[in-house]
Amino acid sequence: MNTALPLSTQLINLFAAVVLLLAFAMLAQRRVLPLINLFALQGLTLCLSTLVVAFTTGQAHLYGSAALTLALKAVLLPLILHRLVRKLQVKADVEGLINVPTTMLAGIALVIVAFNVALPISQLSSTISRGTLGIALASVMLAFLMMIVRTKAIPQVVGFLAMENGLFLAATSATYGMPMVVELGIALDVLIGVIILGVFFFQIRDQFDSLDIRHLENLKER
Amino acid sequence: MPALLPIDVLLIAACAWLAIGLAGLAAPRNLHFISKILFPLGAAVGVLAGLTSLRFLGSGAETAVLAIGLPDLPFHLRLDNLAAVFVLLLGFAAAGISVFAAGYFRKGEGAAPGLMCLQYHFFLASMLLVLLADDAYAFMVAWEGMALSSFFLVTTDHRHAEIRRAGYLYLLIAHIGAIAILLSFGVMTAGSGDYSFAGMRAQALSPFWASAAFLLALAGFGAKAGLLPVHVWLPEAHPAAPSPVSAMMSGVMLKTAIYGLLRVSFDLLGEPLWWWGVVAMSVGLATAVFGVLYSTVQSDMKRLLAYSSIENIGLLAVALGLTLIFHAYRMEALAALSMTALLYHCLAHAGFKSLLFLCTGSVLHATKERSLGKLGGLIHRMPWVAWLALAGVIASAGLPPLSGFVSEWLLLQSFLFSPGLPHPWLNMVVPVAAAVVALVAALAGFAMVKFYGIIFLGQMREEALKDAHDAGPWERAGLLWLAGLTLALGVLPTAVISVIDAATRQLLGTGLADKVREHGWWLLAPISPDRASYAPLVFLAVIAAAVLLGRQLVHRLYHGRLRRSPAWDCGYVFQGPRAQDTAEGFSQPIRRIFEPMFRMERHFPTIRDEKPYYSVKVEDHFWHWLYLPLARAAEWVSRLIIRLQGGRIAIYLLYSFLTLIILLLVARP
Amino acid sequence: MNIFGFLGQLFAIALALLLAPLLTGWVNQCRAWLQNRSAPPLLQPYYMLHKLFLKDVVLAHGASPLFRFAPFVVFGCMVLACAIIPTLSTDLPFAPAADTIALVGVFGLARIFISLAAMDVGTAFGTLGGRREMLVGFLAEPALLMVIFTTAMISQSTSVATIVETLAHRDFIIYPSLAFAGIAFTFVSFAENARVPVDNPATHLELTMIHEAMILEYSGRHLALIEWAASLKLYAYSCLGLALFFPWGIAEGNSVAGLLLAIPVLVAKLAIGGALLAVIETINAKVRIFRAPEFLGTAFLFAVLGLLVRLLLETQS
Amino acid sequence: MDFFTLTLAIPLVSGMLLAVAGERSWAPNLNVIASLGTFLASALLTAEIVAVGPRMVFGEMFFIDSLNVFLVALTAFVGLTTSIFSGPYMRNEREHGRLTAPRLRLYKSMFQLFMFTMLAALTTNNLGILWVAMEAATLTTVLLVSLYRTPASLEAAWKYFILCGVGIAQALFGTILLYFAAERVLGETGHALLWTHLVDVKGQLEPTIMALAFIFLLVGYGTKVGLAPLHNWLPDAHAEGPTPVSAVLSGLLLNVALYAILRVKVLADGAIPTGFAGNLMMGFGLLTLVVAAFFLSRQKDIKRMFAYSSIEHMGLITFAFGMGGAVANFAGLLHMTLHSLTKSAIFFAVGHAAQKCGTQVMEDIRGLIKINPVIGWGLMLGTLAILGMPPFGVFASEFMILTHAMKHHPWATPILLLALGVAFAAIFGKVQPMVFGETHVKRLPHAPAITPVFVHLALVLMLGLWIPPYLTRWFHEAARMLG
Repeated sequence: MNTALPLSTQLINLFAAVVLLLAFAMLAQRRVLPLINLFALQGLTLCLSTLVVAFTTGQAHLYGSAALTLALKAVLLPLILHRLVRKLQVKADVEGLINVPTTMLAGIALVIVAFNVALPISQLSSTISRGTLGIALASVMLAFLMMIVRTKAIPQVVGFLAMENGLFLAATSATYGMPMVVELGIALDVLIGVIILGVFFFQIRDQFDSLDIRHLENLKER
Repeated sequence: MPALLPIDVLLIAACAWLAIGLAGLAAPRNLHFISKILFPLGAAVGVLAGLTSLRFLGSGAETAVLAIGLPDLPFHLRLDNLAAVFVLLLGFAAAGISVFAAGYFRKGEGAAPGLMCLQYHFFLASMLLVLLADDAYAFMVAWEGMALSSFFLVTTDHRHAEIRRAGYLYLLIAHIGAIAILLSFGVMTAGSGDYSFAGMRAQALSPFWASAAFLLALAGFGAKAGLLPVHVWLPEAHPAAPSPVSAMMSGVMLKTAIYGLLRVSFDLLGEPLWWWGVVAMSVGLATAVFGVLYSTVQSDMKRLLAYSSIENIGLLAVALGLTLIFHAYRMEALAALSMTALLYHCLAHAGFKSLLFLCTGSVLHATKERSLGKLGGLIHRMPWVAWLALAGVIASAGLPPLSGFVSEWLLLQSFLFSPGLPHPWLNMVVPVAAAVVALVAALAGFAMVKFYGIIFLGQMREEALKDAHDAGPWERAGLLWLAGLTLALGVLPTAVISVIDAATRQLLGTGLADKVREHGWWLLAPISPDRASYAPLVFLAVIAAAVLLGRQLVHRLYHGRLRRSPAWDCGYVFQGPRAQDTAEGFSQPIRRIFEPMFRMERHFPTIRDEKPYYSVKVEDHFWHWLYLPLARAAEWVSRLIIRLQGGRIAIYLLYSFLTLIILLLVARP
Repeated sequence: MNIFGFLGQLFAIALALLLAPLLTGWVNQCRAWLQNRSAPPLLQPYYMLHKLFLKDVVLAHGASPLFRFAPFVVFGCMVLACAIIPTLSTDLPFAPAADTIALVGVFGLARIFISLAAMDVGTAFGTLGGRREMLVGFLAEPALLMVIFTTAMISQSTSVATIVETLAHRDFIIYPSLAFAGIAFTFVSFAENARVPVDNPATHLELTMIHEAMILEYSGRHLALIEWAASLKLYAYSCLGLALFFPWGIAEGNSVAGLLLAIPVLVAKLAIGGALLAVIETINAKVRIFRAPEFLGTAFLFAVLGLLVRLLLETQS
Repeated sequence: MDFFTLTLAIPLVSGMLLAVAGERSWAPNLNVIASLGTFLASALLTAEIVAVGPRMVFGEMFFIDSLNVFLVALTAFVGLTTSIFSGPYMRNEREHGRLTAPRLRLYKSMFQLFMFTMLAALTTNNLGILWVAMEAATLTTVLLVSLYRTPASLEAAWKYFILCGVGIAQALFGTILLYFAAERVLGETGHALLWTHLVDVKGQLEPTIMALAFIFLLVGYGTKVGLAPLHNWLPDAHAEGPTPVSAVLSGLLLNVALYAILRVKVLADGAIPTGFAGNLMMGFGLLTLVVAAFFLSRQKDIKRMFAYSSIEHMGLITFAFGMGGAVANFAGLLHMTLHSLTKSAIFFAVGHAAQKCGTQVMEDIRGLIKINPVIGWGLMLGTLAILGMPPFGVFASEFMILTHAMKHHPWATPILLLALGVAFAAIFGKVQPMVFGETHVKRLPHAPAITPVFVHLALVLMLGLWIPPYLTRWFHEAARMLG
């Protein structure tokens, strides 16, 4: 397409690209606290992107979504995670199962897959942000990959939450967001989920003296 | 009030059995009530069922539909002549066995008597329902109910690990067989969705699917009957079960499998193909030879009988195969002959095998011993059981003038016609199969001599046997009833054939009865007296006359003096019980001649042994050739598959991830 | 069944009872001659039976009623067998009672009883004899049945009388299958009658005995009956063989003339048969017990060959 | 107040009440009474629906139709029996010192909330809310799985949480795609996630998007159903959680997850007429069945084994629904019902057995029939029922599934046969020595509540011989709706 895109679309695409970039950054990040910060940054970008969409299309409930995203994903969850890290005295570095370059290569392959899968759908979409659906799917998959390769509990949870971010991006990009009641429900679930996870971290640390999930490999078939 | 139809009476009988069983559960510990009231009542119901089917035989089919079952498939019941023959068998055998059981169960043995009573009568009722069922669902429910109740009966004495193992093996094979039967029914519906037997009859299957249905049925029913190679449960389950249950299983339950095969191959499938008969016959021959060989080398009396049951089932399958071959070539008169042999053998085997199993029950009760190596000389202590067992032994060895011989005679007669088959291979090979049947019959004699001689004759191999007591009145009554049936089946073949002929006519369109009745009630001449004839009564009379006359003459002309002294034995000094052949010793010639057929572990004494001993253990090749490899293969696969559950969460996530990606890439609408 | 036929039947039985020991005596005599021994008198078996009947029965302590009952049953079985095998005439009222297959059954019944009786006292040799007898029995029976199948297929009947009528009184046809069957039958009858390659009627060497081992404990009239039954069995087998393979001379009806003619023919045939038996017994050695399966296996093979020859060559017409 | 509101309100309110006051002496009774109330309300609701037909509640937020009404009743019923069972069971656990009072409070409260989430998931008309309720069901049970706070239970709960969380995230993506597809047809009316509206326009939904959406939803909810190879959380969670939780997880949660898939399948089938969704489900079903069957043969832990058996049956049900058509759907629904009843009965019996013997290791459990014949027979009959032995009802549904497969997909029958045979050999071979044989074990402080086991088994038996006509009608209606 050679025709110049409107500014809003360009902005949205830019933010989407930033989200993807941040997803890669999280995949590569070895330390816990920067990882959480990256996550917060991703939430912020998401919020900005949603704001742009809301502003451009005039969908009122998207402002609500944006606010919710900001509050939950950029502020509340990172704060909780920070507190947890401090309280649990997690060691700073994060070990991966596979080394970072390999992970990145796999990530690139995933992006290609995601773009191709999303292509037929985004062509059907009429929203201004339709091009970002592929990016949303890619960031979901990258978050998934991150969950697979991380061996510590907290990064795994961050991956889980990043996945939620990708889903949110998908929702805004494809359909201008879900109905409000659903959004609220999802947000509530995520929040409760993180709280329960927090409880879990303490229980796990009490039992294993560590948050390394490689301790959690005893239940298996022999 | 309209008169009760036979099918109604039979339904009432089934309900009565269930009610009797439940009544037993109401007072589970009251042995007297259960054994002296409920079991005889059950026997009476059995007689009722037998008489009803006797009255019914020869009339047209009756049907009934019950209000239970699947929503679109209520239980269809149907009483026709084929079913009636087997109901007759069930009712009369059950009568004898129940009466015996009334005297058999004691306090403190295995499960609570009430529970036994429930399981036993549930077993009877489900067998009756198997015979009456007229749709796939009702049949399967009754069939599996039969398996289940007999499984619980087999594991009555579940404290022993080997009994539990036997029960497990039994139920497993029964269940897999049941699935095969279910699939066979599935094929026979041919996609019409009509699971009633009437619906299956209406289908015209292509030869491929008909063959599939037949083979599935052969496998499924064969698993229940104990055909090779799915026979392995049988020699385990029969010894494990209490004797009346073994008698019921061997005498009646195995026949329900034969019934099922007949129902499928002659009634539901329509026209058979000739090679089905060849398959059935080959399997049957292999089974018969295998069964009889293993029965001769057993040293546990109930295992011996169990293998002998396998042999008889093999013979039944041979008869089935022969009938199928004749029927496929539309030689209906000959098919009727071998079909009669088949049905006759079902009845005969039900009589004599139940009788023998019950006798082992009495022996077991009197001696607490199942191993042949520890029995002997019981004819002195248990004359009733011993003499009645002799009838069973002679019938089981297929000797005149008792029941087993009639069916074997009929079978051999039908074999004699096989050269007339229009197929160039069959007419050569099938007659030779008759030789195998003869070998089986002769070997059965060997096994039976061993069984009887070692248990009842000779010197007592253990001191404790001196305290053995004869069977009680209930047990005697049961044994007498079955021995009477065996005798009646032996000497009144014409009458019996007239009764069962209705079933033959139903399946083949022609029967033997008219021809048989032509020559008087005492002479059995299925084709013509010139061709072949057998008159067991004359036979018996001549022998009896010779015996009596001989005795009288000798006593009259000479004298009847008699005195006792120690045995001579060529002047051999040591004449203790251990000088006799052991059970293993008796079968040594068989083991030696048929060595490749057995898997033997032998230990020979050497000169350096401090305590020299000889031992031999005979095992089934099939375990090592078929079952263990199968079990190992399953274990190998499961060892492979459980790696899926390696405990590492990252790997689990990876599965999920890969599943998603693969589906996204591959799955297209 | 007319009275005349009945009388003829009784006569045949009586003849069998009389002739059977004589046949045994004749075989023994021939054998003695062939072996350069001085022969016992021809009537020796009768003296023997008489002597045994006179003697007291000495019964072992452990013997059960079955032990005393068995000799009579065995004897009765043999009488029945002799009654249904056509010796003089094919018109036997008892013949429909049992065809050839039933005849095999009769022999089986006798065998089972004598084996059980052998096991009854519970001695080492008794059980040994019992199991060996059953061993020989189960090997011989299929072969015998195959022989019978061959002849039955020729005559379309298993009734002995019909077989004889077909073979003797219709058009003379050469049946190659019968040659095979005949050889097989000879083998089988040697084994069944405790004759030399398989058993030795004269031996009392413990470990080689079969038949003798079984009857060690018998004495007096019981022994006499068993011996008599044994000669009857030999007689029955001989007559069966003659009836199946050399049926000529057996009367078809019950005319007195026919019967009178049949007796000398029968006696002559038996005499020749007995002499041949003695010859074969003399020129052969007794084989080890576990060679018996080979011997009888050969018999079975011949019988099956006979059957196949019958199916292949003789059913073309 | 209408029965529907009651059905949802009672567990929600009582759950909150128990969260604050769960340590009082009347708390266990409240748990039972609340469950009873829920069950009664749902039964009356059912009666009402039978009388007047499907209806909407709260605008179009909730709806009751022939498919979910019987699942609601079933859920409430199993919830009731489980709460009855858990009374003495939990008391025994407490006396053994394995649980403390605060944890019991957590248990009761979470149990009721779990019931609420499931009932909400079943009755909601909004596929988004369905997703929220499913996630909430995970959240309420995850703490129940780790109730014992043992290393193993924590590990199980962690895996449960992460795997189901990830799975459900994929389901959300699927839901978004579905919404996207729907919006193109229905416009931005806010009805685009309402199933009743979607089903009216299912033929117009874009097939490409629907295919992708269905894949995401199948993988997502399939994780909760326990389809192989997404099942890995299931045996761990079942084995390590308290037995009442295993019973409801196995008997109810799996059903609800499958229910969610079914709702979506109806839409996917409407959009893609090639049978795409059905084929996928059949594939997953067969794979699950086979994998679970082979897993079964190497189990040592009794609860783990029955967890795999649940996977196996879920595979079978998925296969049945995958085949589609009136008979297979009917059989699938029947099998769902029967599996719930039977499996929860088995878990009740297993719970008592394990408590009596003080172990879940099967080799150490012996002679149950001696210790307590009722438990022994309960376990034996339950096992036979779940293995598809007539006259128990599971056989009826397996009969229909097998014969239907024989008719329409004969290639699948050998696989089914193999799996069922292997499963039978494995389960029965392990249960038999536990029930029978000798033992020396002492009695428990509190008598077990064994009535639920036999009530369930009696129902299963009845359904094998006679299915009440109104139930048949329901199933038929639901099967027709599923297409």
